[in-house]
Amino acid sequence: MSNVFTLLLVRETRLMFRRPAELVNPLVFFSIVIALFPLAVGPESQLLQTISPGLLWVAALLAVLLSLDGLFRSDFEDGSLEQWVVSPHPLVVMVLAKVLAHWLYCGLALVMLSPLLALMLGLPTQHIPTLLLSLLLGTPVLSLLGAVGAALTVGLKRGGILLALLILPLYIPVLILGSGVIQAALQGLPTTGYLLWMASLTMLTLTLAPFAIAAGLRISVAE
Amino acid sequence: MNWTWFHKLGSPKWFYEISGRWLPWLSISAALLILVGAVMGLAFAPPDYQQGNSFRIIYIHVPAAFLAQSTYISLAIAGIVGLVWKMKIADVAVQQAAPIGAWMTVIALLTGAVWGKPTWGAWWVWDARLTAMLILLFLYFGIIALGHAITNRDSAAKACAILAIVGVVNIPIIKYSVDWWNTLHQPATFTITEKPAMPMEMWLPLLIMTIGFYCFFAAVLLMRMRIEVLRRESRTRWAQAEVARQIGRSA
Amino acid sequence: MSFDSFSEFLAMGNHGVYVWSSYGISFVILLLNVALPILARQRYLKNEARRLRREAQQ
Amino acid sequence: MTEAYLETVDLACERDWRLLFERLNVRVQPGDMLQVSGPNGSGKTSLLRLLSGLMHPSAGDVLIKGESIQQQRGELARNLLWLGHAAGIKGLLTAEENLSWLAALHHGASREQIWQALADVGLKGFEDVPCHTLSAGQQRRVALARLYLDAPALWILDEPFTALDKQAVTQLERHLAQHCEQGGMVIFTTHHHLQDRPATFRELDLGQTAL
Repeated sequence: MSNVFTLLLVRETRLMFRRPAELVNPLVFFSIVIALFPLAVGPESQLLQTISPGLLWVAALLAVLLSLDGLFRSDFEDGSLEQWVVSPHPLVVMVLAKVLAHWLYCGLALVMLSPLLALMLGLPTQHIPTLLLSLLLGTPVLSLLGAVGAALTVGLKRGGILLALLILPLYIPVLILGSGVIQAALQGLPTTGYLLWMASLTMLTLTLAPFAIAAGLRISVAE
Repeated sequence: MNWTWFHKLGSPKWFYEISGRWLPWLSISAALLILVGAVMGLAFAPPDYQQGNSFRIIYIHVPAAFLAQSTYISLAIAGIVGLVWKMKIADVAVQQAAPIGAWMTVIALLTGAVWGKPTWGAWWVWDARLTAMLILLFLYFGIIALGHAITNRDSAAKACAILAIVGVVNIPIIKYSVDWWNTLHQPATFTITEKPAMPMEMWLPLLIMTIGFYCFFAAVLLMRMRIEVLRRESRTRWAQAEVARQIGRSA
Repeated sequence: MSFDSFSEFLAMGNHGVYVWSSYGISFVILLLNVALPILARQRYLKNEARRLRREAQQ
Repeated sequence: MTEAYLETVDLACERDWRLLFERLNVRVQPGDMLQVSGPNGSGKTSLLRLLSGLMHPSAGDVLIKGESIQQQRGELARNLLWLGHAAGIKGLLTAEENLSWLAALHHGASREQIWQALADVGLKGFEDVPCHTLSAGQQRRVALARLYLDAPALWILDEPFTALDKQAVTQLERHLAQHCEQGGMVIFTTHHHLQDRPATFRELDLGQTAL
């Protein structure tokens, strides 16, 4: 069982690194969206600093969302999903490996890039750890919840916009908590409590979402 | 406990018959309750000491908001019933209840906005309750859009059920986070619907309206479900006979 | 009765526009919710009648 | 009559408001080979997907060892090898990587076994070539190489002969027949006329049972 988990993780890693362009795309998108805002609202450093937490979070969220459409699509089209569903191994475990791979190569990569962009927006250096922590706790939720939507829409021809419609409302709590934590830090308020809230949200999603993803995949495969 | 009624309820034919008997009663009580509630609320309830007469909007806003939320929860419950017990009627209910819930959310949002104008001086204020309502509307849109996008009706019902369940788990989290967000950004504004103890003349119309809205929901849901059941069962003899009877009556 | 005259009732103490418009919008939406299924039913029955006629001709 | 391994009871399948077939009763016992035939759109693929538990019947049931497929998911999964239209081959992975993952979904296979299976389907020397550079027929062979590994008993194959050349078709026919002679079961669809038929061969024509 755990064997299948690691094997799938290895397989996903191989696939990712044989298409390095797709690995970079969300990161480039993330940077471009961030760069758009100073261009749109003006380079005033005070304003940029105030909106930087929200900006970073919205951009990260959109970058994850964009990468999610392809999460199960190729596996659906080439018949891999059918093989997973009929195999004797639990689908939940495979789903978990798949989402973990997505998070490692999309979510975690975004987290690593975020300090650079935060500094460009003028977020004070002492708040970078809070930013990192909030993204680190929040991006797994983005991957997991997004995978539920991706699983439900994988069989549809134009699933992309629908996926956004399904998932974005569900992203609201993590967006509020994630950017709110950084804003609280900027206002000099304590953040530990909210980070703990985020951690419990992540744990809750981690325990429940895989079952919803697996059920969604079964439905999409049966379609 | 005797479970036969539960399985009987799953039979489309039985549902069609029994719902036909309930429908007139539900419709009449919905119409009466809403009418009486509206008249009492508009004409007989005393004006609010702070907001004056604009508070009378509460008699639509609150029942609609209530119904909007409980409809979403009932979507998830019907979804679980459909997924676990494979009950076809529950599948039908999930997809037919969603648009009604969305309309109720629209009513709550519109009346909230109109109410906001005399109260806060703006049509839209990012108040915690209104924001949570707006998110609820988006959740409804998601379910409706997913149901329309999937052509296979069994898959569509199951997919909507899963989305509704995920959404229902999310609702308390959304509520909590929106409340927190509100205090973080604009501490302690007073919310329109939070009232100190209301006198009886004030809350009685509210109670009547709320029950009326629930009856209304039940009646409209049954109407919608009956059409869908006829459509889905169009291969069975009873549905064909029923359609023939209806055509004969309208001709 | 909390109003002395009908004109006062309509005015709602300067809040008439808001109260009456929100009641109006809401009732329109409620009626729409009743009308939609009725129309859908008639459309379905009409389609079925047409189909039955077509099949009878064959 | 002995108990069938796999059996359908009044099975019906409806797709997009269209009834493909109904009241279908089929029994498959160890050693059986069943060819499902019929015109396009008669529900061949749907039937195979119903039998492998990928789809749910509109009415009726599929029984595994006399019990509903819903209760027998584990039993079926352990004994089923399913090859769909798309067989789960990733173009970016090599033949060996593809095969070892697909094998791991069941019992797993050693490197030697995988190389042997690839040699059996005539892909010796292509083990470490990314599959997207292979021809359609060769890709099909990678998928079919699973049948040469330590495979489960029940094979459900959707159009296994597509894109194969004459020699490969003959070889696959022989292999399927052998599997049945050893007590395995094969259910498959094809438009191709089978030359090598075991004694237990049967054909189910959905074109006739359909409405």
